[in-house]
Amino acid sequence: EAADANAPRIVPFGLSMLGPVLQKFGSKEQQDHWLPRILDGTDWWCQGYSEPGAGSDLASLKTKAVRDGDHYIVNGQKTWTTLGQFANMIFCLVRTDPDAKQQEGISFLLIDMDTPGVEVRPIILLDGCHEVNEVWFTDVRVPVENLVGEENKGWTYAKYLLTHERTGLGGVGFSQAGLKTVKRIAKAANHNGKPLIENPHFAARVAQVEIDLHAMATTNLRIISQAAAGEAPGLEASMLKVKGSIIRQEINDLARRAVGPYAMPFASEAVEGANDRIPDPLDAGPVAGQYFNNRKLSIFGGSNEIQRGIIAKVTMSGGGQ
Amino acid sequence: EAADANAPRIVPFGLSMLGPVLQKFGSKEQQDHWLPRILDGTDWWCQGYSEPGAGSDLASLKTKAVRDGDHYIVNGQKTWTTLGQFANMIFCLVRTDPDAKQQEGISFLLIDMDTPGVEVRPIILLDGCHEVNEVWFTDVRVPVENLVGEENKGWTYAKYLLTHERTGLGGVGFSQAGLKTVKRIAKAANHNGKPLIENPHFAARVAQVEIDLHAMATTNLRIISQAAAGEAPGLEASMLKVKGSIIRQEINDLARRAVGPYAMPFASEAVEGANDRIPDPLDAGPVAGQYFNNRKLSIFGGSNEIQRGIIAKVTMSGGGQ
Amino acid sequence: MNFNLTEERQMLQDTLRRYLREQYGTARRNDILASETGFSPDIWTELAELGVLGALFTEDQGGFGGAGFDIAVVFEELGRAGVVEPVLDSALLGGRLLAAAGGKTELVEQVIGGALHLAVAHGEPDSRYDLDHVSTTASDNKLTGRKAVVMNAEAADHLIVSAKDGDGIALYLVDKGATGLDIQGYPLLAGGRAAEVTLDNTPGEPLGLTLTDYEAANRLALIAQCAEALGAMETATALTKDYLMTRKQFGRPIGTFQALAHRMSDLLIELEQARSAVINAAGYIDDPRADMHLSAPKNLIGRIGRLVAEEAIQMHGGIAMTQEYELAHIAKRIVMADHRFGDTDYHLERFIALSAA
Amino acid sequence: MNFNLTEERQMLQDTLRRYLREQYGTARRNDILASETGFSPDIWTELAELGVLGALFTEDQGGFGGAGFDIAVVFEELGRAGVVEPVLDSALLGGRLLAAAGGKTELVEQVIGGALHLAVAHGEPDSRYDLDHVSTTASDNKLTGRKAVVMNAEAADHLIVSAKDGDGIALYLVDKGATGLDIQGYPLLAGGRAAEVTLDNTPGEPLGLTLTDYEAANRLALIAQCAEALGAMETATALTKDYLMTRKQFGRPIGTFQALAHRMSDLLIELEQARSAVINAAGYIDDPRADMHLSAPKNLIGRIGRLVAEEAIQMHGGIAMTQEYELAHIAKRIVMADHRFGDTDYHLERFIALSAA
Repeated sequence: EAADANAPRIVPFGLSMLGPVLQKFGSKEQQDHWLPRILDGTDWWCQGYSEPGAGSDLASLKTKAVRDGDHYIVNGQKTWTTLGQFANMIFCLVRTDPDAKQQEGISFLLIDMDTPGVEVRPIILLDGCHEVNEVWFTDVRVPVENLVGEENKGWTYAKYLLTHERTGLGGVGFSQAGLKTVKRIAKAANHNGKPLIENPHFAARVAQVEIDLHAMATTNLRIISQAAAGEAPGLEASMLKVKGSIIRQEINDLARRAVGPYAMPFASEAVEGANDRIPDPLDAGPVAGQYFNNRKLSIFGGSNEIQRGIIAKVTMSGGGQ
Repeated sequence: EAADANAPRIVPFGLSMLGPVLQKFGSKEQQDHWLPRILDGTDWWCQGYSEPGAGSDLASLKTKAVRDGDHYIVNGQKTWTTLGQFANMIFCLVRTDPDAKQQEGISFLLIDMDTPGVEVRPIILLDGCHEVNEVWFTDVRVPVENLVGEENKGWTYAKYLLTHERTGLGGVGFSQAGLKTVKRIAKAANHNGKPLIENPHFAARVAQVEIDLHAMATTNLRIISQAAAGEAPGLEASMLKVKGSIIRQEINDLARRAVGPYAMPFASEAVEGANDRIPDPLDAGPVAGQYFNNRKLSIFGGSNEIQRGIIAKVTMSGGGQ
Repeated sequence: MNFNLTEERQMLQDTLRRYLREQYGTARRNDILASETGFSPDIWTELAELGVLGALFTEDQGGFGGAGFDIAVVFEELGRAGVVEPVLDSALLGGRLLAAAGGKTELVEQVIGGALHLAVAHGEPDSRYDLDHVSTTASDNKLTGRKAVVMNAEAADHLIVSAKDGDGIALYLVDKGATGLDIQGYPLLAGGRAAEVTLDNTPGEPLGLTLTDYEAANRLALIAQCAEALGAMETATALTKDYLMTRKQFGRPIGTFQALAHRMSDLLIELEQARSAVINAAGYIDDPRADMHLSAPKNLIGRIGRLVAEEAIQMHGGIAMTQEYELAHIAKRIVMADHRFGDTDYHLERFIALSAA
Repeated sequence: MNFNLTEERQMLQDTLRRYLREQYGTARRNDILASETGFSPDIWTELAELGVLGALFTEDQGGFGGAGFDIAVVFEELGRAGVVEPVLDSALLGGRLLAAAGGKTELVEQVIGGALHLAVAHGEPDSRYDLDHVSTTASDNKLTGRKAVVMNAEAADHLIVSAKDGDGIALYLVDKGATGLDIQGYPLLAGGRAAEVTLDNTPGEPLGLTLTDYEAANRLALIAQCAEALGAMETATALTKDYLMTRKQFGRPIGTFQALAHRMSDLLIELEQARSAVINAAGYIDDPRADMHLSAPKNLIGRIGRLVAEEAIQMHGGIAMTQEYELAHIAKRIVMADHRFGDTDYHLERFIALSAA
């Protein structure tokens, strides 16, 4: 089930995340230089948002960039950097004004990962995959022309990027592919001498999530048509992120259940080719690993709790805390 | 389904609520006078805790009692007084020290409802039943010997009483009776030409709540055996209140579903005898009315949110807000 | 699928919403609930004058709408205001069956004009939600049997009654005054009235309609019921949101407590799901797999409806338990919607069967 | 039913809990997870010396326990520490089957002493959770077939293998060195190792045990699996509680945010339900309706287990996603417990069937 395995080619960081920010806030030079390289795949971008101890609270970030002539000197640490081990570029939120209060004094920097002082350390996730990393910065010199927009205005660009990320994270396509896989497995799996898919309890689980997905796919289209009409997806994006993650995680849970005892073997790389290493006659792949791996969907990119807080804040004054 | 219809005889106020308080905090005279009358049914007690606008926040109550010689003069209003229209006595929380902060300065008074100045006004609940009331006090003179325990220490007695109320509100017996009814209805009801009970989706709902109830019945026994061993049920009582209400409400929901279209007719008194007035061949009684009526289980007597706050506070410091 | 209403539908929505906001407040509605008839003839006439009933019929039928989205727009607004007048049963279900019968142009005109009331007597005491379970018999156009929970039966000038005619099921038009027709009426928990209808050799006029025609009308009813529940859920969430922002506890608006704030957010998320479900219902009505695409929304709205009704009451606390508070009625409309045209489980099963097919 | 442990069981619990707290910390356990064998022979020997294995057998069998509550006490502690050593499969399931066979006193003694390892090869590639689905055949005590996900197969000195003998199912003792026996081992996601076992005309010694005997041993395994999951859930909730109290966000411990506080409370409520479920499982083991009373807890713990594992991870956030953090392993133990001896749905169905009977 490559569609749900976070295969490198579909990592949205460059195309769907940095792209829109450069188009809206980048300089003409930045757009001319970076956008083509994103499209032709010259650059592989990763994201430097989260920091240790900051959790979903991006505004409290500590990585600082100090202006030194025509460079910034960057020191600090980022974490949960997805597939950073493959990337050659990273876009980072850095603190350029230590005295400004929380969400101000943050800037948006583009950093070449081959610069001296950049170190990538792997984080092994609970399913055994090396998918995310820590990225350490020690006196990393970044040319000032890599600053996106104005200094200390990075938070604005970050928020804009996050709404786009969230829309992406509805993951309708992943869910549809995942559901297909679940049905394939459940047709092949035996349950009391019949195909599992004919078991009313399992069929009910599948049907309910399929019905949820039907509706969310329409919500998704509505938001896209709004976006097409120029409205920036805000509230709806948060809603889509929450519901989308719940649906995908439910589908991962169904796949795990469908496989039965063969969900137990350990596949060391959930990302690809694991099937060979699993003695599963259903050829389901590392479904249990994916179930655990995709718990991240409700945690990373602004946890579902953060999203619920945003929804409450926007709809009710001060409903966030 | 009288067991789940809050029939007067099972209202726990006198026996399981006031009784324990008098035994623990009442004077010898109060015990000798009131306890026998509770047991032989001479007195019908109702509860004067909640006040308009106070919600589950008992500590903010406003009804005040001012000492005047050997009497208290009581002024104020209570609400959600269950079956107050039948009661001749009410035990009340009243504020005796207006200057004390929230939970102090509250006293526990026993008030004869025939005293001049006591007025009972009905509240019709959403299922159309007259089950709860407002009780108004205007210059009501209450003899000081009706003060339970010490003046301004009422909050302690109230908390003690509430834990006992909650243990009662686990309602295992109600749930068991309710589940029996659900099964009876579902055996009689047709679904696609078969008894509804044989429908796997409905059977699954019934089985899951039955399994939950099996477990909660054991939790209930554990708490009772602790109480028998002298430990006051605190945390466990709150847990039982929350889980017990959820289970009872789920069972009410199942009964409503089981009846199908015949859940729609309106029975003007959910408390008794409604069956005659409903053209339901399943003889299910006012199940939809009970479904709505029992939403109160998670609201009155300290809402489930209050209970969750208590559980969090006790287990984590300051986890309540 | 178009997500923006056409100009006409937008106008219809605005007009109806404004009218109901001004004329159908809680007090007025509670008077109607307490009334003998269970609904207001004045409101009925005004709904007809506003063109609300006409919007439920195609131009060929003498109306100026009749598509899935017309029906959805009307019933979402009716649901928002908790309207108890029998628009669904008398005008939509009854009227569209008459229109399908053909040759009843005059009667349909009267329905659209608000002058004529209908009731559809199909379900029976033991049929529950099964559409093909009919024991009432017809011989020489004389009907005998019992019909269960027939909406609007007492007020109806004519009843449309289903009966076994040989091995098939056929629909008959029965006059209110027909011999052997007995109507035992009673009020409904969520407002309006229904009746147990017994027919004893009662004469009926064959409409030339079969179960297939009934199923077609039933699809329209499913759209309407889903949209009405959506409208009611919008009111329930709006009431709850306002309450959380105004009601104070421990010195703060209770909406500032994170637990309630997050639960409110979940309701808003599910409300969007319900809105999309209604769009799907209205949009797929002419699809070859329409039944599957109608079972999905009915199931989803059944699940979301319960959540919204229960959470709205819970987050309000005691006040929502009182009969005269707006939410009490709205919550009953939402939950009772699950008891019409097949409930959550019925449509889950149907969806499973149809999506496997 | 007694809710307070006997003095002996209290001692066993205290000893085992203290030992695991001191000897089975996260670091040590993660080393064991990464090891070739997938478990620690030293830990195994020490568990035997502590009498943990003996507690799983009755006095007649050479142990000093063996009742439902003895098993529950042991596995709750093993679950609390996330122990991956194959106590359930090698000692309890394998050992109790040998003991039931009779005439194997010496082997059982070695199991209790920690000197002998067993594996039970019953499930097959397409049997999923069905106990009576066996295609492996036996003729003249020669076994041929494939067994799926056989726990501890590589380390086992003997395998207990089920096979179709004519029309009945019988159990055989197979030596690790037997001809035609092939063992393809692999690690498991939640720790420990299993293997695909193929037998080709492999000699086995008939144990005189049938499917009925296997079902009896399977009941003990169900108690053990439920208790182990309970212990793991206790650790998951404890870790989460501590994390909520220490971790700060927006300048406050995140446990002071009401949404998380209330969700934590719900976990604690469900944990009490799970505790009661394990008491029921252990208490009803000799009841004529034991199977129904074992399906109930397995279903409940399957449901609660998923909730606890997912909520514990969610409330922790990113850190719980990292392999070396204690909760990651504990959560895997909880969720994977649902894949043994029948999952949530399997036991829901069995409960429905048995409670209707």
